[in-house]
Amino acid sequence: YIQNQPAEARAVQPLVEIAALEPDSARWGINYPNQYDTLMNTKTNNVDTTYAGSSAFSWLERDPRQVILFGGYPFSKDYNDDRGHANALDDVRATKRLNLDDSDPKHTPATCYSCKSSDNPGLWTELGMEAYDAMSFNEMTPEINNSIGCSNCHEAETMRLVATNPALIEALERQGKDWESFSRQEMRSLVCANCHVEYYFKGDGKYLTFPWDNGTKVEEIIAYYEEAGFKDWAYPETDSPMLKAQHPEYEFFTAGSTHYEAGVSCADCHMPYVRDGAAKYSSHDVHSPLLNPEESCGQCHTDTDYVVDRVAKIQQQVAETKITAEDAIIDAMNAIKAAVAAGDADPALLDEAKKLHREAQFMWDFISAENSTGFHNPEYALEVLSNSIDTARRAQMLAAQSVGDMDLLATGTYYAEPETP
Amino acid sequence: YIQNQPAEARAVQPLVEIAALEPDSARWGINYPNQYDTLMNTKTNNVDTTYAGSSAFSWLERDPRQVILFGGYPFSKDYNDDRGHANALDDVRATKRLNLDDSDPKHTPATCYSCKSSDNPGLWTELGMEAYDAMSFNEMTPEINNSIGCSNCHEAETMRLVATNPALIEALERQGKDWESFSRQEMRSLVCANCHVEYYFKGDGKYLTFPWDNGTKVEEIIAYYEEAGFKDWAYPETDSPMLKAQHPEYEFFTAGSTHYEAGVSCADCHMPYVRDGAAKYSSHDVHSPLLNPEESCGQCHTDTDYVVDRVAKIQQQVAETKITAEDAIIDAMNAIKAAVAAGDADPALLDEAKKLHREAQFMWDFISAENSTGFHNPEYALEVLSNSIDTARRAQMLAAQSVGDMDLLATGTYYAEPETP
Amino acid sequence: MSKLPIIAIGIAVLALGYFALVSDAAAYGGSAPETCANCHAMDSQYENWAHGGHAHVAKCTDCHLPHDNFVSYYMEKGRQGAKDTYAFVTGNIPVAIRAEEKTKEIVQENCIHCHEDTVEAMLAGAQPLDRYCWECHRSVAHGERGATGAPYQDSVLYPTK
Ligand code: HEC
Ligand code: HEC
Ligand code: HEC
Ligand code: HEC
Ligand code: HEC
Ligand code: HEC
Ligand code: HEC
Ligand code: HEC
Ligand code: HEC
Ligand code: HEC
Ligand code: HEC
Ligand code: HEC
Ligand code: HEC
Ligand code: HEC
Ligand SMILES: [Ca+2]
Ligand SMILES: [Ca+2]
Repeated sequence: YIQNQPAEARAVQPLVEIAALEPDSARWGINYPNQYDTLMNTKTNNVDTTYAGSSAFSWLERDPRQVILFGGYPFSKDYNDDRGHANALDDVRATKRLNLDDSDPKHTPATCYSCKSSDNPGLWTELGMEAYDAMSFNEMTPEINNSIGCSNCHEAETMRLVATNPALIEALERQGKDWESFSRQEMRSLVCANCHVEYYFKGDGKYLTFPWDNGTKVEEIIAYYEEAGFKDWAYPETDSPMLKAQHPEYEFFTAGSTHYEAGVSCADCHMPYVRDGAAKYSSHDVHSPLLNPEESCGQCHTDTDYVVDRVAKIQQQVAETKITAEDAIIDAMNAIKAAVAAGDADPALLDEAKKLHREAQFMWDFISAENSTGFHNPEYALEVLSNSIDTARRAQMLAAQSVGDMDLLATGTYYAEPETP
Repeated sequence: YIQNQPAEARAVQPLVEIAALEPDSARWGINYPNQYDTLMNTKTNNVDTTYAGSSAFSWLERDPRQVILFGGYPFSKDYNDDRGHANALDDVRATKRLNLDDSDPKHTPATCYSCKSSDNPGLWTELGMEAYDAMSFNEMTPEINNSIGCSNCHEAETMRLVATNPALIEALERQGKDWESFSRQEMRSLVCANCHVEYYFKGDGKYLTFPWDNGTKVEEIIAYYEEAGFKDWAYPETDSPMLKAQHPEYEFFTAGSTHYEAGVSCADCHMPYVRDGAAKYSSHDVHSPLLNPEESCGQCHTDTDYVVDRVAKIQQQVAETKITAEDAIIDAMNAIKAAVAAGDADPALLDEAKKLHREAQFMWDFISAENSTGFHNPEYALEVLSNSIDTARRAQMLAAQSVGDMDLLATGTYYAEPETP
Repeated sequence: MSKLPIIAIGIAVLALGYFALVSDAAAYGGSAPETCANCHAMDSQYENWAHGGHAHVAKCTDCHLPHDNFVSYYMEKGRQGAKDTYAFVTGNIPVAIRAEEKTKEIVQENCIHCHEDTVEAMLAGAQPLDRYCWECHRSVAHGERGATGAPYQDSVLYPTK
């Protein structure tokens, strides 16, 4: 109505008390129905955008170069686009990347559940993360009943945003940072860093670890893995010690992007305020902002057509440069394969070539696995891809030198450019 | 509601009548003292910024790689940063790039005065541009008495902004465009395109021409030169048909940059409004906006510290990626030199290598000769540099293949990174 | 046939009278910014205006209504008021409220009206001024980033460091 209502009438009265670390979002939803309902929308979202969106389309079909690039690693078998938070549990259980044979020493650990469920904060408190990660995926399955929910981001008593993932808290501690001292606006990005970050499983205990000790820039992460002597897998036929980058949204966005430097947070774009009658609340229907730019970007940019066009332009530039990098890396990889097959390569040169292949691919993957096709930090995306291209070409030249074979300098265009819908 | 004064009371009365194409800015200055005084400031400006500013520091000293890259061409002898508009005439006469020996068929033509003087609009009308360009620099010298001034940008009778350079008018015509139909905001960038564009001297008549027939993107300009069979010079020892890019600010800025797409013009940043008492006028003291960000960026961006930091960040990313490209191009050039010296290179492969060298260097130079160190269009700068790097490396590999010599795959870091003040 | 319009008008007058009574309509004839802010839909514009540079010199109506004469002022006030009220009562509130072209033209006239002294050189150009003042002066009207959909405390970006 037209008459203004007294402010007190708008304050929310909690209807039920929510236990600490309550895994069941439906219970929180009694007090906060708008937030709960919008979180539930993430279950059925299915609309795609040019480069992303909410269906689980296959990246391997869209860009078959990636089958080559991830050769010998589970990502070459099954790699889909992400879906909404309410599907996290279904999707982790369904992926063909899992190895559920617990007698195989390479079976999937429980660690893979770390970012998929609101049961985790409770389980981590109960078991400790070390014991959690020491279990197998299979063993953990009965304990996990809820997809991502309120307890992954909020403290029940105060509803404030919290770091819930021990790997995040520990990584910050090693950097000398205490999340408790972060401002509210910083927390509006930090809660996403519970999950949207590069990670690895440390040691035999598969202990979930964020490789941030040297910093969160791509070269600092490479240096970390180098010092740790870590590899995700060995590339078949070449035995190159490869690294897989995974959803480094937080690292990439905070690496001096326009929006980050302007003080914008993940939630500003992905959880914009929406209106329900008189109340404004944060939409918990987290998905691509290109599906609702008026709500998302419109909070700050009055001309939404303009900003949406800019995203399209930036993503196209990044997507094309990504393909240039992929072709260069495949050329390098082919050269290294041939050099290894030759059998008489100069070992120093060949090892250096493999090392550069590892680095070039991680740089490319950092941009590729990051889910915004460059938009979160356009200049950084293109700077890293330039370095990836140069590094890949230098790897190729070293491989050729290691056996003195000119044929290894062949360049190719593998597949047509990916088609976008 | 605050009452305003009747408009008639304040209209500006011209004191003197200005003849059409009047070359002497001081006469215009009688009517428009603010604009004239600020234009005159460009004479004495001397403050530098990190990557630019108003002193004529030497690029060849700052980054000696460029001496190698421009080997055999006058730009390897003398290449300074630009200064303010009032110095244009002094600077063109002083540069060691001139060849004032009119008996040498390669002497400098009058065309080099085209963008340096307010005498030109009158001379072009009188002689026609064909006759103008057919003269030598020496022959033209007595006709040229004024540096850049009002008649280069304004029509005396109406004071509206106009395209004065016939090369611009003709290039637009060939694209099917008529500048007379441009809006006022478009003209606030188009007047700069009288000069701040890539150009070449067509044919023996040294006819000033903008290579825009295929479009103004870097690859479209390369295609134009390819079709025209044009080269600026032949690289010594290799005979590669090289191209020199020159101040393509207009092409680069309009290639889909953030600011261009948002409707911002060159004058918005380089000629911000300043106040004289109550009234505001356009500052004609054109220079780096980093010297007066409050005036320049401040009306659109309230947080000037933030935007100035962004410029620093973007320029650093572009400057570093430029060096990666320069090293790659020098590697390629060295390889081609060695292949030529070997004497028995496969001609098809070697020619292809030279062609790629030409392209890689033009792409790099397009970004390097553009005077904003990438800021006018950051993503485009980095996209073009990525392609330059890949192309240079492919040129190097082809050169090695053409003679089957592994030593040509050597990579180097030439000089330390340039130091910035 | 002839009575229909009279009945319609009668009903309309009655409805309007009732409406005026329950809605404290007299206020809506005035020019107090608080009246605009009565609609929570206008909250963020109000708050951003109140924190902006013009709060002490220009009210909503100074910018948003034409001032060339008394008639056009009230004609436009009625038109806009009816439009806003209709949208509000029917709950047809757009996600992000945006000024219409017509609104922008009215506002532009008003900027020029107050600042004619300052902008005479801009207006004197041989080509017409083809942009809105707030394409450069983005913060004058409604805060740091122009009008925004977010509540004030969330639209002003928090310092991160
Ligand atoms: C300035 C706005 C903005 C900010 C801030 C922002 N994003 Fe995004 N995000 C986008 C846009 C635009 C896309 C591209 C969506 C597309 O391609 O459909 C995107 C894409 C994504 C995607 C993939 C979406 C999909 O449809 O699959 C994820 C995941 C994501 N962002 C997470 C984050 C995280 C985590 C942060 C903070 C570290 C963040 N974003 C910060 C605007 C933003
Ligand atoms: C508890 C872990 C976790 C947290 C916390 C988290 N995410 Fe996610 N997010 C995921 C997982 C897992 C997926 C993929 C789910 C799937 O594909 O089934 C995902 C998917 C997404 C998507 C893709 C949705 C789509 O429709 O394609 C976006 C966008 C996104 N997250 C943004 C965010 C933002 C922004 C935040 C912080 C406000 C955040 N996430 C916090 C784990 C998390
Ligand atoms: C540090 C948090 C984290 C850990 C640990 C983690 N994930 Fe994820 N996972 C995410 C996020 C965030 C997304 C959504 C972004 C994306 O898909 O890139 C996601 C998406 C997924 C998806 C859906 C998209 C796809 O790739 O097909 C699957 C399946 C998945 N993860 C499986 C796994 C498996 C298996 C493991 C263990 C090897 C694992 N996750 C470990 C955070 C994590
Ligand atoms: C992916 C992380 C994430 C999850 C999961 C999540 N929230 Fe939130 N929530 C946020 C963020 C970010 C904010 C904004 C906080 C702020 O601005 O201080 C927020 C804000 C809120 C608020 C404050 C009012 C508002 O809308 O801004 C409430 C209440 C809330 N959430 C309830 C819930 C409930 C109930 C659930 C589960 C149904 C839930 N949240 C799940 C991240 C999350
Ligand atoms: C909370 C405020 C806020 C939100 C929400 C926001 N932006 Fe921005 N955006 C900014 C600021 C601040 C800048 C920096 C430039 C400036 O000062 O105007 C910016 C700059 C930009 C730029 C220019 C940068 C470039 O790299 O070209 C684009 C494009 C852009 N935003 C698009 C978007 C899109 C798309 C969304 C929604 C997905 C969005 N923004 C959401 C505040 C925001
Ligand atoms: C959005 C603001 C903006 C716009 C629009 C813009 N510039 Fe610039 N320009 C800059 C900045 C910032 C620099 C970098 C100055 C520095 O490094 O000191 C620059 C640098 C330059 C320089 C070198 C200055 C020096 O100190 O040597 C020239 C020449 C130039 N611009 C011309 C143009 C032309 C011509 C256009 C239009 C085609 C244009 N600019 C559009 C902001 C702008
Ligand atoms: C008549 C040709 C011409 C026109 C028109 C022209 N310029 Fe220039 N500009 C030059 C020349 C020549 C120089 C270098 C003078 C020198 O170094 O002595 C220059 C120098 C500059 C510089 C460097 C100043 C410094 O202090 O380093 C900037 C910035 C610039 N121009 C911007 C612009 C902008 C913006 C426009 C349009 C509003 C414009 N120019 C129009 C020819 C022109
Ligand atoms: C189409 C217009 C145009 C033509 C033709 C032109 N210039 Fe310039 N010149 C410029 C502009 C614009 C600048 C300032 C931007 C820059 O230096 O990159 C400039 C700058 C210069 C400078 C000062 C900076 C430096 O490079 O040392 C010299 C000297 C100069 N020109 C000489 C010449 C000579 C010699 C020729 C003929 C070969 C010539 N110009 C032809 C537009 C032109
Ligand atoms: C480098 C190009 C250039 C030169 C040289 C130049 N002007 Fe301008 N002038 C402009 C631009 C751009 C504008 C802005 C026009 C607009 O907004 O429509 C302008 C605007 C003006 C205006 C309109 C009022 C204002 O300040 O905005 C006057 C008067 C004027 N110039 C006088 C002169 C005089 C006198 C000279 C010589 C002393 C001169 N100009 C030299 C580019 C130039
Ligand atoms: C191209 C950008 C641009 C446009 C368009 C523009 N302005 Fe300005 N305006 C400026 C700049 C820059 C200044 C700062 C002058 C100064 O303070 O030195 C300014 C100053 C002013 C001032 C004086 C501010 C003070 O601090 O006293 C007023 C008033 C003003 N403008 C009103 C307007 C109006 C009204 C319009 C529309 C007719 C308009 N402007 C359009 C750029 C612009
Ligand atoms: C006439 C208005 C105007 C002027 C003048 C202007 N800008 Fe902008 N700027 C914009 C707009 C519009 C955007 C796009 C983002 C948005 O909508 O806020 C933008 C975006 C930006 C961005 C984000 C883009 C990116 O690539 O990160 C930066 C940085 C920026 N401006 C810096 C500057 C600097 C520095 C100056 C002065 C040299 C300047 N701007 C002058 C209007 C302007
Ligand atoms: C100084 C002049 C000025 C004053 C005072 C002013 N406005 Fe505005 N208003 C504007 C301008 C300019 C725009 C257009 C902004 C745009 O298009 O980006 C606008 C836009 C709006 C919009 C549409 C939102 C949008 O972003 O387009 C609303 C609603 C609005 N004003 C309401 C109000 C209310 C309510 C008040 C008083 C509390 C008020 N205005 C006071 C100048 C003003
Ligand atoms: C009855 C509640 C209400 C009141 C009181 C109200 N508004 Fe609005 N206003 C709205 C709604 C709802 C919209 C969105 C309508 C739309 O854009 O379709 C709106 C839209 C606007 C717009 C943007 C659309 C346009 O017409 O350009 C402006 C500007 C505006 N209002 C100004 C004002 C001013 C000024 C006042 C006070 C004199 C005011 N409003 C009082 C509810 C109200
Ligand atoms: C009712 C008369 C009035 C209207 C309408 C008006 N202004 Fe003003 N404006 C003023 C006065 C008076 C000042 C001086 C305020 C002060 O000194 O505190 C001012 C100050 C300014 C300033 C300098 C201070 C600042 O906030 O940056 C600018 C710029 C400006 N106005 C632009 C505009 C624009 C643009 C519009 C239209 C959207 C507009 N004005 C509408 C009366 C008005
Ligand atoms: Ca997705
Ligand atoms: Ca300079």
